[in-house]
Amino acid sequence: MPGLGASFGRGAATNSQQDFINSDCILIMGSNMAEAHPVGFRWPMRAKARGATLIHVDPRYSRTSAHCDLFVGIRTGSDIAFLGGLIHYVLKHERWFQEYVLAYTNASVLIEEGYEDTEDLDGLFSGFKPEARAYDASEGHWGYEGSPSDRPDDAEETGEAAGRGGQGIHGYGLMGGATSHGQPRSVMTDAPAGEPPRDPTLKHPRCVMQILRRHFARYTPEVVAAVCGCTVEEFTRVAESLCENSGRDRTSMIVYAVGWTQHTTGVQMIRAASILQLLLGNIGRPGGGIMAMRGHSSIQGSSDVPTLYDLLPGYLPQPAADPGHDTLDDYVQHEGLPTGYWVNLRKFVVSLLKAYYGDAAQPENDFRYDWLPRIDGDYSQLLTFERMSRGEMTGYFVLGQNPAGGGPNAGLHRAGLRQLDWLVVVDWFPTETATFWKNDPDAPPPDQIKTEVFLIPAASSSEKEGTLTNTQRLLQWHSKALDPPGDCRSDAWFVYNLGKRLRALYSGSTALKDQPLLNLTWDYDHERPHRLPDGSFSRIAGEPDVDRILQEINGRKLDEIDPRTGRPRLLSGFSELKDDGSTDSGCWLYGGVYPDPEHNRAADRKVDEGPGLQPDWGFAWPHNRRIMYNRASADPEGRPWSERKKLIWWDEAQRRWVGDDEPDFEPEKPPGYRPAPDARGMDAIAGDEPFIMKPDGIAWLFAAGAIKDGPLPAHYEPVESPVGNLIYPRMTHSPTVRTLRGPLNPLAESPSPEFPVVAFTFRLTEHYLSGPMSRFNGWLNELQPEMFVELSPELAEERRIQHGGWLTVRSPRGRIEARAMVTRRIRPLIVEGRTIHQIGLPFHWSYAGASVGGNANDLTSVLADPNVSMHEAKAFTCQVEPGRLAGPVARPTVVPTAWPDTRPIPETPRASQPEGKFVRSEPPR
Amino acid sequence: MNARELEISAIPEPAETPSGPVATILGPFLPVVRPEPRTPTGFYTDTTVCIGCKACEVACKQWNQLPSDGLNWSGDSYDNTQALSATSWRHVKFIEQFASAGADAPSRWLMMSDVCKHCSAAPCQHACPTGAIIYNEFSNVYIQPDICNGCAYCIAACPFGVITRSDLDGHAHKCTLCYDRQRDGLIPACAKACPTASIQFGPIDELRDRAHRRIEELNSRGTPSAYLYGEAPTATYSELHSFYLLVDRPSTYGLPESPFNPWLRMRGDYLRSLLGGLAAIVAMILVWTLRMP
Amino acid sequence: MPTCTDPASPMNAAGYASRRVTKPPNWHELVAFDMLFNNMTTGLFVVAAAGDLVSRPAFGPLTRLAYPMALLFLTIDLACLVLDLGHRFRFHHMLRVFKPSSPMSLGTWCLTAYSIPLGLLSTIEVLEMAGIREIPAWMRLASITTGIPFAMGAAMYKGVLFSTTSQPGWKDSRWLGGYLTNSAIAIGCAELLAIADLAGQGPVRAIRTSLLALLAINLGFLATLIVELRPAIRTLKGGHRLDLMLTLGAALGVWVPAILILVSGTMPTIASAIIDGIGMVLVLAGNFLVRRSIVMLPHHENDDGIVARWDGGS
Amino acid sequence: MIFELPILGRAHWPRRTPQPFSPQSVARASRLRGATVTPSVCPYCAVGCGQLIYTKAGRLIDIEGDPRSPINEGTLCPKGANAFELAVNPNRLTKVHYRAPNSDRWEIKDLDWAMDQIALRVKAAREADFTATDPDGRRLNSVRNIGTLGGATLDVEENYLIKKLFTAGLGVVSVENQARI
Repeated sequence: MPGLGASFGRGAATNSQQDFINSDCILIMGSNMAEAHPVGFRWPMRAKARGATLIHVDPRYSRTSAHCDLFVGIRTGSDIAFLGGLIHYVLKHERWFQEYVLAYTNASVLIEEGYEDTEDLDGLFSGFKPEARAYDASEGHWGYEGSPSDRPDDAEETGEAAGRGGQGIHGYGLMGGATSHGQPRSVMTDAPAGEPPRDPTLKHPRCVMQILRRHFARYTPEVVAAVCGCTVEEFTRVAESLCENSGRDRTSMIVYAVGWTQHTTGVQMIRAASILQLLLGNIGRPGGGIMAMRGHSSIQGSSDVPTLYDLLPGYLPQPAADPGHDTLDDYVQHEGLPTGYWVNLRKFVVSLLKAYYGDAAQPENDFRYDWLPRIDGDYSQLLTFERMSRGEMTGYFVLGQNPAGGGPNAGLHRAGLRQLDWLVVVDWFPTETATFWKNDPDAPPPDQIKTEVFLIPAASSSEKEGTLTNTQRLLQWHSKALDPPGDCRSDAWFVYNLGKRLRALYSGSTALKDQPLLNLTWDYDHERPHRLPDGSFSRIAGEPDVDRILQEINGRKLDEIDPRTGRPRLLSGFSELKDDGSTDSGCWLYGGVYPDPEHNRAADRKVDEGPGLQPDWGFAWPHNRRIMYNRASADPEGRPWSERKKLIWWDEAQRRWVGDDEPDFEPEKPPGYRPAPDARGMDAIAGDEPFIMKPDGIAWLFAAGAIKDGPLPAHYEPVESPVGNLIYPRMTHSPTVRTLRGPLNPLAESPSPEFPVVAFTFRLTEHYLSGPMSRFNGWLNELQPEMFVELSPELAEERRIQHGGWLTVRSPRGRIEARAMVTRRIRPLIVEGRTIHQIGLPFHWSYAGASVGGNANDLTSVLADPNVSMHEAKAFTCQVEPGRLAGPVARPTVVPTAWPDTRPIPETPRASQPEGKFVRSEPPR
Repeated sequence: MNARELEISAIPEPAETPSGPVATILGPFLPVVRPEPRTPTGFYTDTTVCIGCKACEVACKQWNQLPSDGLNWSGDSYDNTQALSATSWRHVKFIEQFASAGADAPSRWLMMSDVCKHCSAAPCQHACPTGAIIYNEFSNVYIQPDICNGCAYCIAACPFGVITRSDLDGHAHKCTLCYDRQRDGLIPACAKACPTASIQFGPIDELRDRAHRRIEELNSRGTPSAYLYGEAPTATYSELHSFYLLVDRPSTYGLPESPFNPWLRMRGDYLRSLLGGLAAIVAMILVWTLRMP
Repeated sequence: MPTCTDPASPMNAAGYASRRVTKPPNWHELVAFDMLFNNMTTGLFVVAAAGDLVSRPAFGPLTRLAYPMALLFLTIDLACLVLDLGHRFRFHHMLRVFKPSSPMSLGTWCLTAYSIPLGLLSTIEVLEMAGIREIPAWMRLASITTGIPFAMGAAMYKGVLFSTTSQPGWKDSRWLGGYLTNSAIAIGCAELLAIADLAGQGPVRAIRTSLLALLAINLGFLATLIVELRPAIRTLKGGHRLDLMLTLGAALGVWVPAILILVSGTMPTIASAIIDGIGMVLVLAGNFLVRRSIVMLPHHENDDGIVARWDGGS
Repeated sequence: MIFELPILGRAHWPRRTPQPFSPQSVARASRLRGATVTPSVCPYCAVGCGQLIYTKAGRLIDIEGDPRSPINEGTLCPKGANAFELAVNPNRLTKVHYRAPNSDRWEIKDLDWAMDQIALRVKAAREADFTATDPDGRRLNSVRNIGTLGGATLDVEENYLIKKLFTAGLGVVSVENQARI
């Protein structure tokens, strides 16, 4: 999450869900927490019971709004205007946390001469390259004064840099934030004399605080009301609640989810929230921070240990085809930072290469760094399917995902699948993706679809063991309860055995290109027969020993053998990593999860009394720190800001940081420590600089070159919007967004009368994503059995739509039919004096399953935001009409079944059988 | 820390009860050792914290292995369950109260998880002619599935419309308050699942105290409309062992404004019934004795 | 699905207020027949027994036929009861408990108890018709006297069972039990009249007159009942149809027979017998109509078109 | 036989009398007795609720919240409560389904056969597309005509294997999942 990464240093939720309870005010925005994360929502509810104020800012009155003290309805996509307004309010009324901001943020840092703001350039920042639709941060002088980029002789490579930005090569994950251009990452901030020039008085016109004040001057309450469609009163009440509940004694928390991320400006929305929380002094403190509520059981894990094209494990960028990434040294010089924790980059990469290539990776051959594939373009899902639809892909694997149903502009995704030679789907049910050739009502007949499909039955989570990393960075191990039925296999089994077969196919090859595969360390067999919890032996042959994989991820001291296992000793944490090849680690970030052959910390289930942080339940990265940047919970001198909000503090007697949480800081570095001018690495981080992942140890109000679409958030309209940009009239939508035009992805960019209605998608509690895990299940289907669309009575009347009747929704990409849920929970908004209608579409239905219906994602578009290639499902335009669609309608593809299983429970007397399996003792009357 | 869930597996299952035609016919008539009465338990449902997630409905169906009722979209806010039934023992209700645009009345979306009220004096129990409906040792109203013969009198008797008869086996079914779980010291599936503690289970007296404290809290925090439904007996009805905290009229939630126990009138009706008969007999005999030769 | 009458407020702020809270028990014709045959058997027995007690010589020839008929009706009634159960093979569970708090339990026990003297009497009569005469008189007397209270109980409980529920209409009808028991006797009397006509002997005129009296009284009870049911009927969709049924039942079951019987009194035996027969059939038909209307009342939709889903099965 | 006489009690309705328990009611107990319990984590959203999985004779009999978990403390949402039906579901696939090109039906295939076929397809595609350097002579070592999608619903270890095999081993660059930020 570059928004958080650029601001604080790590792209993940800062606090834990249980920590909501310590909050005094919770702003839920871009999230429908009660419906999407009901169990997580128990914690805000607890906080509310303890007197906290809950605020929901959202386009739609949802089950979340029903339980908030304050609900403000805004137009979807206007979030930055609202947040910008809050920042403006905090600055204008001087409500910001002075000591905190001065000490822990770059408010006082001076920015290069020549930086120009959206104020100066009518909605553009300096450094924009129109031909590439991208910024060059260096040319734009976004850097710190005195940094290399400030020195003219360093201004090479910029053309190609912008090019890369345009191609959308991200490397965003590197948690200091994205490299926005081809120059070394340190170029923007690396001050020659250690500390960059500052002005503690915050008066200097080029200091960040002054730039901030100028930048957000436009975001007055009146403008906010006009853009968002709320009232000035509603806005000020939100602002006041946040200000009243922030400071030494009180903390506020901000919650977001895909309601923010699924926008072309999503990253900047998160940046805006970060700036606000920093100004209010809410980061690194109990009950504060920014909670990203993520959607999948291990979506955090799949970013940490990524299956992402531009990332290697631990947020190391996938090498790109650039001089900057040519050799290992280039890579380290280019991506590492001389100051702060990223000085250890080389240790991380080398240990990863050792984990990948084992003995083949040696110092003399650069640890086979050259074997890693280089990326020369954007290979993200959206771009890949776009290429697929043009017939440029041969084969594709889909494991536990459903692009044909859930992909943005799902029609394009299905068109892509039809162009493949072969497709492998590993799943539990015949999903849309597996049956696109058969059940898609919009598709040509099967005999015109060439794709060969392998559908491999997968094991359910109860039938395999492994680690899931939840939304609060918590690694939790789940054990295998029983064997999967029939030929069902875990995805680990599938990948492991596919690997074995491929290595066999290639064995003996001397071709250079095959050496990476042949030298891959690929031995995870169980040493002893695998026992199930009930004592019986597993019947599955070839199942990998998942513990061994997690141990490889944890890291090992290769030159020390553990007598108990006869294998290399496991590392106790990432601090033990070396860059000489004597250690390996599949993901440095997870170091310490498996410190001992006997102790898998992810499997820890120890609970101490009281709420607390529960450090012995699972394992939170980094190094079991539950609240990140917690050094900021104490003042610069190391004393808690207040008794009420104490977390960790400096104990002079013990000469170390103590408290309830694992310090996210060097445990013995005293608050008074000051680095020498030429200090490097962690030595360059002072004792009062809590953000150790940042080169300067402080949080970034102003993102000096870490984000591609500007150092500060600016409001742009969604690509499809019925209104213009009221704040920067010359810039309707983000100048850096990549619109992938094509016959399959038409857009209604400029406001058009053909598509006057604003639409957004949302999640229901009763269903899950595109439905593979819910629409095959009777107990969930009956709770929400049909696709519907929520619209206001006003729109219904205007379009002659009956509540409960049928309506059709048409966007430039497609049309669907649905039942009309006419409800006052959706209200028309007055923007620019015009009435703007919004409709909400649950995105759970499509054509496969026991309950089928119109697919909201047939309407959404493929767009790519410049930082992470994120699409824009939360704001697009459409037309709404009464009645049904002509042509074929989807029918259920499986028989809805009343009972999952009608057999009696084994080894259980009649008296203890469940009562619901009614037995018919005579013919029904 | 309650880890009863982990200890439970150590307990052996009880012996199988006798089966076969003889046992089926005579079993219900055999004398049994009745369990000793235990502390009365029940539900306290705080509707002000219900997030309408329906976890209770699914948890109930999962634990009791109840069938799903098929796909019927009601259009009635998010309530597609529509009613308690033999196969839906929990029912989450949704009430959208929104003023028309412009009008500045408070907007709210009420949610409530409904269930059998487990009346301490239950009409269904009075009605049951077979003794299938009993107050079990926890003072919960329990329909014994091996006894019920589907006469449906309990359905007619229930003032809350809780009980229905299933087409599948012809018996009446309703919430058992997870009798089987309580026997093993586990709390009912719905109460356990409820993420926001809207459904609370426990000794009925404790629940009442908790509810009263909650009412005071809400009243002091600007919700004067909050009150308890069914926690105390009225002139016409007993207290409920599943009572509710509401903020609107009972009828808004589909509850009778003032439930009435029909048994209050039974004896009078018997008298009138007798009167009707006697009137006829007397008249008849009178005529005969007058008109007989 | 609630239809959206006012497009501006699809969801009624009054929430579920318009819904009927209670669920109908899904009792239909079988139950109506059960009510009728219950009255036919108990009524006939009580009337016959009364006759025997008043004057065995006068009524003897009639009761001889009456008891076996009553037994037949009882069997049909029991069949209805069993067939109406959700789980018929468990009818015997009714005898698992004796539970006066449950009219149904009490009624079942009364019917069972009543069946014994009735069975005994019928056997005695059949045996005597077969020419076996040694049965001592005290046996008949004992059976009759023990039979009457149980027969009365069996006749009385039905109405109480319905009025002791939470169903609309039923719960408001305080005189339902009174009406049913009363009409049981009237029905019994009508049956006895028919028997008398068939047998061509016995105090026909006396019975005819008593039937007239009974119909008159019964009308009073029926009127009270209809008044009690009215408010509930008004809330029903198509409530007027129920109203019509009830009035029709009153007419067929009381008025017309009364007139017929008045007429038949002035006629020669054969004709009067036929008219009496028609009268009795009408009494039964009318009473069935009334009973059916009562049973169906809570199963009608509410006026707002929302009917509580009564069955979640399948 | 049990007599339940209506003695007038509190508020005029029948008072409790000894209740007619049936033999089965007396023996009633939970099906969890004697079951094997396994700690697990909910497979749905990212809240990470602890679950307990109960099995008997190799069959799944119940899944409910883990009361010890500091995140959910035994509670679950409707999806979590439904986790049982994910594993025990008549609509679930237990055999390999294969669709030949342009065919209109599934064929049931043997798992080994399918794995071999897939491996062959991967090799063929890789042979056809592996690119050591691009026209400008920049090193690529990449395969771009194959890709994988998915991971956010899989275990961390599975993600690790996918990236390791496909990217580090085969040189496939389009390895993606649901996670964008």
